[in-house]
Amino acid sequence: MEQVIFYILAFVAIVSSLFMITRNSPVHSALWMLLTFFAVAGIFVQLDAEFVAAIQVLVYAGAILVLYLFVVMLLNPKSHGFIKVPFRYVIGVVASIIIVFQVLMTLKSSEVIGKLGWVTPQLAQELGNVKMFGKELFTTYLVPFEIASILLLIAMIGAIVLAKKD
Amino acid sequence: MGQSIVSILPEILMTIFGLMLIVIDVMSKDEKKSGVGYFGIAFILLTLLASVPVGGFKIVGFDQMLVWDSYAYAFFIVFAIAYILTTLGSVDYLKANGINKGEYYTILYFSIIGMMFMVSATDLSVLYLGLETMAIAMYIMAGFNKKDKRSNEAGIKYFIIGAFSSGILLYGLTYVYGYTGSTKYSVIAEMLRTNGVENLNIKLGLVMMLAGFAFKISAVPFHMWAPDVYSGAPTPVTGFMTVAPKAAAFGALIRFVMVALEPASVQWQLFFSILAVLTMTYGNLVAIAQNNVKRMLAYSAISHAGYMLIGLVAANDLGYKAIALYMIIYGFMNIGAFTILGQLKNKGIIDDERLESFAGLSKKHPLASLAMLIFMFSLAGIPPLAGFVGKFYIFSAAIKSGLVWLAIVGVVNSAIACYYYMRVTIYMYFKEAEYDASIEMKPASSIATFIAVVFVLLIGVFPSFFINIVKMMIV
Amino acid sequence: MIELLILLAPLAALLINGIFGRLYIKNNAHYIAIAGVLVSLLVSLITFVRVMGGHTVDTVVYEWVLAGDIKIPFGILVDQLTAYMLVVVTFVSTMVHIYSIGYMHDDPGYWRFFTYLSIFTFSMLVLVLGNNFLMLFVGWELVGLSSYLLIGFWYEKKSAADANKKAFVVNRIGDFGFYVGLLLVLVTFRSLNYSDAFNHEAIVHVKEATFKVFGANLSLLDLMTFGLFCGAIGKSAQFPLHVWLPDAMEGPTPVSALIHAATMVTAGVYMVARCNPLFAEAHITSNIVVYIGMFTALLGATIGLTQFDLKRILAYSTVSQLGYMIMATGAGAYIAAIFHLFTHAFFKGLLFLGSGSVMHAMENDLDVRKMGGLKAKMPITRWTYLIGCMAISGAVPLMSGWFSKDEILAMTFASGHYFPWFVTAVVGGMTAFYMFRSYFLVFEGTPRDKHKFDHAHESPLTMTVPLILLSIPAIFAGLVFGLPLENGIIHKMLSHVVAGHGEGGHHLSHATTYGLMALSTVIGIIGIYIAYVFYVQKPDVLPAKTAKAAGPIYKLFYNKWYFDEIYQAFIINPLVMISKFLWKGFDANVIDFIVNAFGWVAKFLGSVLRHLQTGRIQTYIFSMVVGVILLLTIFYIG
Amino acid sequence: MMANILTILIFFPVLAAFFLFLFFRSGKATMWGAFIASIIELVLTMPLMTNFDKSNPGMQFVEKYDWISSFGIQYYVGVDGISILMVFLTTLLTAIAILGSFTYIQKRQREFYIAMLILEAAMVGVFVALDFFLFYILWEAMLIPMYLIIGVWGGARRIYAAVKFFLYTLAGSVFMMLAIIALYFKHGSITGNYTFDILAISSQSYGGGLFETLVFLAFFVGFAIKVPMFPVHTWLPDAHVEAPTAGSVILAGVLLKMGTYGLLRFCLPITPIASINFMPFVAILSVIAIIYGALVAMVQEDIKKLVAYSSVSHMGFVTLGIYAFNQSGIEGGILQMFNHGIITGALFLLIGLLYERTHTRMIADYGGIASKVPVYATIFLIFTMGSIGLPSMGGFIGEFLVLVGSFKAFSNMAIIAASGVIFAAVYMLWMYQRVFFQSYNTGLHNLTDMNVREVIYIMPLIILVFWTGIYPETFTSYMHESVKQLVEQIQSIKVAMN
Amino acid sequence: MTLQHYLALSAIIFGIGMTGVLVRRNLIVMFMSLELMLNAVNINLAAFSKYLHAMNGQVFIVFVMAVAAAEAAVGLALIITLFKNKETINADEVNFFKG
Repeated sequence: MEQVIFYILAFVAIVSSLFMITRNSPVHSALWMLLTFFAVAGIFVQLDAEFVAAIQVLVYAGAILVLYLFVVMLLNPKSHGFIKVPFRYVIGVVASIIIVFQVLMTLKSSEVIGKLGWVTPQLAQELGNVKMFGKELFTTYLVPFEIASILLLIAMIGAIVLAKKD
Repeated sequence: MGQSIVSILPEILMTIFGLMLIVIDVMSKDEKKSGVGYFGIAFILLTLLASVPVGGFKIVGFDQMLVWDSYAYAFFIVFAIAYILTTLGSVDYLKANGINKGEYYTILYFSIIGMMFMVSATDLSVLYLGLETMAIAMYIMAGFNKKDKRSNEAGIKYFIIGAFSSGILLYGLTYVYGYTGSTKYSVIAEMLRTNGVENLNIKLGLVMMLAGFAFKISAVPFHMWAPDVYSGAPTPVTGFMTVAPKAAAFGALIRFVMVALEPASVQWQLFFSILAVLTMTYGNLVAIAQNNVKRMLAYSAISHAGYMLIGLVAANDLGYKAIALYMIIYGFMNIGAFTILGQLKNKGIIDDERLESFAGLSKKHPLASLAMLIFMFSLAGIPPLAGFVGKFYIFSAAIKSGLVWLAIVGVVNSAIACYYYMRVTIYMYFKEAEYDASIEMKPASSIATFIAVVFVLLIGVFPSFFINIVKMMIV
Repeated sequence: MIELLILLAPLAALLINGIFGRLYIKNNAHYIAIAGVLVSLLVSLITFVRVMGGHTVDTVVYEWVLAGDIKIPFGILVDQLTAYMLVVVTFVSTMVHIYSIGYMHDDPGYWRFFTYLSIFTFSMLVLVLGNNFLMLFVGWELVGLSSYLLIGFWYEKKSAADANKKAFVVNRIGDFGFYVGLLLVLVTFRSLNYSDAFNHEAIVHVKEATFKVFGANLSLLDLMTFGLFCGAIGKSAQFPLHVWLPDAMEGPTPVSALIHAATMVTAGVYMVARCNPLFAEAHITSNIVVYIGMFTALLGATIGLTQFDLKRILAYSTVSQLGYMIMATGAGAYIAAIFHLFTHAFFKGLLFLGSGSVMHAMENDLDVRKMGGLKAKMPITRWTYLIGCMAISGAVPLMSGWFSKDEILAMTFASGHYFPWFVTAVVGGMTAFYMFRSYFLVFEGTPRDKHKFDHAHESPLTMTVPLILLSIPAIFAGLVFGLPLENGIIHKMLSHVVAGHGEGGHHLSHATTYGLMALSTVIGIIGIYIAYVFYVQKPDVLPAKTAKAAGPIYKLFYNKWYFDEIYQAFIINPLVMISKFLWKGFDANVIDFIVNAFGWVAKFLGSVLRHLQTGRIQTYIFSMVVGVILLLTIFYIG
Repeated sequence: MMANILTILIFFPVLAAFFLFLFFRSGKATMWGAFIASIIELVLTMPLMTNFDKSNPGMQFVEKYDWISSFGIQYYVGVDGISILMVFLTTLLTAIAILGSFTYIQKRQREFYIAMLILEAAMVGVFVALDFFLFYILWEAMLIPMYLIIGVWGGARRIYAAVKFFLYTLAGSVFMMLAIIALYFKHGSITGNYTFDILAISSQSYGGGLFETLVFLAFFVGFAIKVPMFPVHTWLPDAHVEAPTAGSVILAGVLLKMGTYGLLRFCLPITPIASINFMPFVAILSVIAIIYGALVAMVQEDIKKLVAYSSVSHMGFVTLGIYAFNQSGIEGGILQMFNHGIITGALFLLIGLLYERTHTRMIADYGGIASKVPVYATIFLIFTMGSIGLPSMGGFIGEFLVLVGSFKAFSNMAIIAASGVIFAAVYMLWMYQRVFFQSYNTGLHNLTDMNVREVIYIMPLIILVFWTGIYPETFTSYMHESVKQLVEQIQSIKVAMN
Repeated sequence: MTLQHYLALSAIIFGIGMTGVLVRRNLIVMFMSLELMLNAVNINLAAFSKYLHAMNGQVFIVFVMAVAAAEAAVGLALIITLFKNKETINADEVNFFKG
């Protein structure tokens, strides 16, 4: 049963992302991207990372996508479609395929060797994903959390400076 | 826990000062915006003094998340130098180009915090986030001059290619994390030592991550963005961008490579030696073909990244000390040169940074052209000046670890490099003035140039003080 | 140590004239110069007398060149040979100095001329007085310099400028051989002093040694002596390098008299005589020397026959007489050579000064065809010139030339060189012929150029007195020093210098000596008679007829055997072509091409790579992707 | 004062230059200031020469202070028999060059004289440096002022000449840097103490293997370019022709000697085995240089280029002497270096005088000027004869000792080299004839004879040229002991080798 | 479901994202493809986190999202300034700098 769900989600994710990059108008590709985000959220749930799935929907689908749509509406640019020159189009695709193939080559030998972490199945039931997530985030990964906040601060200042009309 | 706080004390201080800067910026009136810059300099000097590491100690914080030691401190000095000189250099530039905003200095300031995290990171997450903070700040700085379409193009190009490369870096990071089971350098190193390095997984992760880093230090196959971004960005920003982010990238890379990937040293030495040769040769050759001085200095920045890679490939302690020293010296030389370039106004028809606008400058502005001459010959690595000490250190590291062939390539390249550095002096001293180009050295930028010249001469003749700073570094 | 004074006097004169000449001394420079020469003449005579009494000097003035094991002093050696040379040099030099007062009377460079004369005298004395090979070489080159200066005295004339350069370069070629010989001496005897080089055991010890040069194993002594002899060829204008002497006539006549007759050219002979211990052992070189001497004598005489310029005739006669002396040294008759040098200096100096006064009279026109019948107008010059001709022809017994030349012929015959003896005997006849030809054409017969003849007048006293003074030794030198035959005063004195075996080697019975003498005298008289017939009885017919009859041979002799043209075609032109090729071809095209190529290649690569930077974002990202792909493949395989 | 005379000699010109830069505004004032400074420097070398102990082969007036202790780099200076003449030559020629360019340099006089003083400091420094790092810094630091002098005040093609000079020398010396670093580490690994001290490094033998050959080649390339030896000499004619008079005097008088000084101080003691192995190679190159230089000089149309090629030929003698590895060869080489400095320096000064008046260097434009300028002609003749190697002048003694030395080592080479004497006479006299003799070329107008100032600054050179010819012992006495020590060191290794 | 499946899926999505960046001329679509690549990375992180029985993978995802958000903000701000100057968001017209 679990495999069926995975294959459906995988299929949806791949097809929607393919449609996303091939649509002429940016609005359509934005909507297809929304579908991809939902598919990915589903996969997160399947990997029992529920909190992250929720964040995915909230942040990606909610915030970033809306921002894109907002900018697309603001600029309503003429759609340009694909690059005219077929040659650059083809080598672009071929290069990505090669990269994907090289990554897939590592699959045969990629079983997890590292020392397993502290998350045991019964601990997961008992604490629940979100509490474990909070425990990890605010103990070991406290410093990156602070850096992320500085990062967002800079992004804010920058966006204002660049976008504001003066 | 107490010890961990001390380990990020400098960063905390910087953040507090950063926030104060934002407040000052809001309060200051439009024409006194440069005050923000001067405050920034004061704050950074304060942090510099407050966090002096006594006797090369090592404070490991947050269960090996990051570490504050003389290594990180040395790079912090480089960032401080870059910040101070750029701020001084850009006060007049911003007024001249009508973009006299306080945020310029604030964002610059915050980018240094990102760099500090990068350099002191011993965990992949801190590394990645520090890297991204710096990157975001640099995207903004590159595109800062909204009205000038060149700065716009620089911003866009830097953003897209930067985001793409951080995507690749991240993808590699996941495989390194996945294969070793943890994001901590020490654990990664332990895993690599026990399980060996031949696994395809780790190779993929390693290549992808190092590719991401190679983008940051503009090594050749990943350098394409650098010339356009450096030529497009406002000149003081370019000066900053060629020094600070590159130093941070090298600092983080050295720590990551020497600590985390220490067992896989054969792999990454091969990786970087290929890159080093390509970067040096490409940077120098194309720089010869340029006749715009700013673009030429952009390519020279790429070639200098190549020289520093030699230090990295040497993979001994002398190597990374040499890189740190090289960065300090490079900071002075390069920002000094860009400050002067920034002040160049050309009433003639052509855009102001072409070689021809330098013609006959030594008659009108003897001091400015003397300073430019010193910077050019120091960049070329001619002895009495600091550039030579840097190169000398780097080549000693290479020869100490037996990489004589690489040293020879480096030496030949620095000989080729002399040609295009000399061309600037040819136009300045030997040719008659064609266009009425002029350099009005305003007080702030002349102080910056003066400091840079003094230090370039000082390090050239009495390098021992600066070598001692670098000597205590241990990764 | 009064001998040092001989050197210092001309040096002092040279410095005073040189430094103060232009501004202060100007036209009375001759007082200082003559004073200098007179002092050295007197001291030379004193030393000659003391040397006759057996007092020789070999002292070191100071250590000149010091380098590790090499110590070369600046030293003075005065022995019998030096004494003779001193007398010859100083006496003839004084005569020329006095003569020049008149000759150079109204010349703007008057003081410069006397400075150069003092330079020459000083350098010749250094050459003669030196006690080691290096001093000899120093004098050798300085004499070359002074001949350069003096030949090119009237430098406005292109021919004079070419002549002095030619003289210096040709001398330098000879000096190159001398240099190699010198180095060989230094390497074998570990010192350049005459005392070390000529002690008998050292030479015997080295007799068999060979020296590897460019792969060939030549006998050391022969190589060494041949090297030294090359120097002599250059300086004494022997066969291959004789071309410079006739051109040297461009200089003022006193110069030709002093340098190119009496003293400098004889330096080669002096050197060979001084190194007689070495040359005696080196048989191959001695043979070469004989044959070169013989051929030069023949060459000089044959060309001399056909010339019409009075000074050229005398120049070629000098070449021929030098050939005699060199042949004598080759045949081992060193004393005969020096004796001939001794006498030749006087009568050849006399002849040249005579021609100078003729030139003076004929407003510097030397073409013999325009002269004639001057005996009426210039009696002293005529008589002194006649004495000179008689002395040189060797046909008039008891004259100095007769003694010395016949002794050379006798010695050559005695030492078994029959063919050279025969050739030089014939050449003796030719010498007599062309000398008297010049006498008859100039002084006898009817004046051919009325206008010039009227202006001709006897030269002033300052010019005629030296002529008279010189004619005295020209007559009596042979008698005083030559009698009795083969062991006169000069023989006894010089036998100390010549290494032991001297004349003893090949003694001739008295009968053959007298027979040979008679034969050469007869040949000389025949030569004079033919000249008389040619140029007095039928001056207009015979010379032209024989010239036409001789045809190609005459043209060969007249054009100086085409040596100048040969050298120009086969040595100078190719050399210039090669160096032009080397400069334009190699230097500019090859090396500079490579050097510029580096710069060009870098620029080209730069401009090519520059186009990779297309400016489009996609290309940049694409290059990153390709970079990642390549590195992945390397790592997957590696 | 005597203890640190060398430091004074190095830093006095720099301080003077700095002082002039700050306080002297007008060109004229800087000119006289620079001249006085160079005279003081010359006077300062006198005590150095007189107090020099000729019997001690080792280094004298040694000063050693720590400079970069972490790397074992010291400020270590000292002078011995080999380098003392060169120091004197530098200070003498700079003083004369400065005096000589009073009328020659018209534009931007201030910068010119400051560059000259800095150049002088760097040159003196190179000859007395005993620490590799200090030596290399001064060796390359010298390039900048020289580059500027050629570039700013040079002739028509000055830019090409300046660039070619700079890059040519730099390409050579860049490999030298690697050799220095490699030596530093090798010496450190053998003896344990990491230092750049030249004497320590040269006292250590490096086994003659590939390492030593590579180090030797690196040094040799760097110095051969500077000498310049045959294949790498093409920068010299361009640099000489385009440089102003003072520039060519210093270039010919001192800069060329650094190459040969380098061979003596570095190649021979540090890599003796490789030097011995390469002896025939270098000898052949030197002989080619002699003949090639002379031949090419013969067909030059430009006087300065002719003298430049003659320098190639003279320096060929020096390298031949040095690589004869015997006392007379090396001493001849050093003396020839000294003489060449004086004679060629004087020749360039004289040509400069001519150029100042007629603004042309082409031989064809001249003819028969001896009648117009007799004093100039006589002095020019003296130095022409000196350059040919006429006895009673220094050139002859130098050449003689070199030929004696090389004759002992390789007789065939010496014979060919001796033939160079002929070509020397040919090209010099041919030039002299076409310029000074023959009929007066009416094209020349304001030809005036030498004035008093010009005679004054030529006079020391005339005195020296005769002094070295008549009594060379005053100069060769300095070097006997040092050269003997060097020769013994090499001979012992040579004996050990075979 | 084994780890390989998830890695394969993320690789494919990463490939598609890369193609999008390389191929599309519209800057905004390129941005979206960048976001897509970051999503692929997140899948990877989640997968490793699950099979390593550790939470640090998931924490990292959140950080990646924060970075993505920041990038989006700055990126779009840059696009707006570009649009104001050149009235175009076509990647090929952004080529003032060449050579």
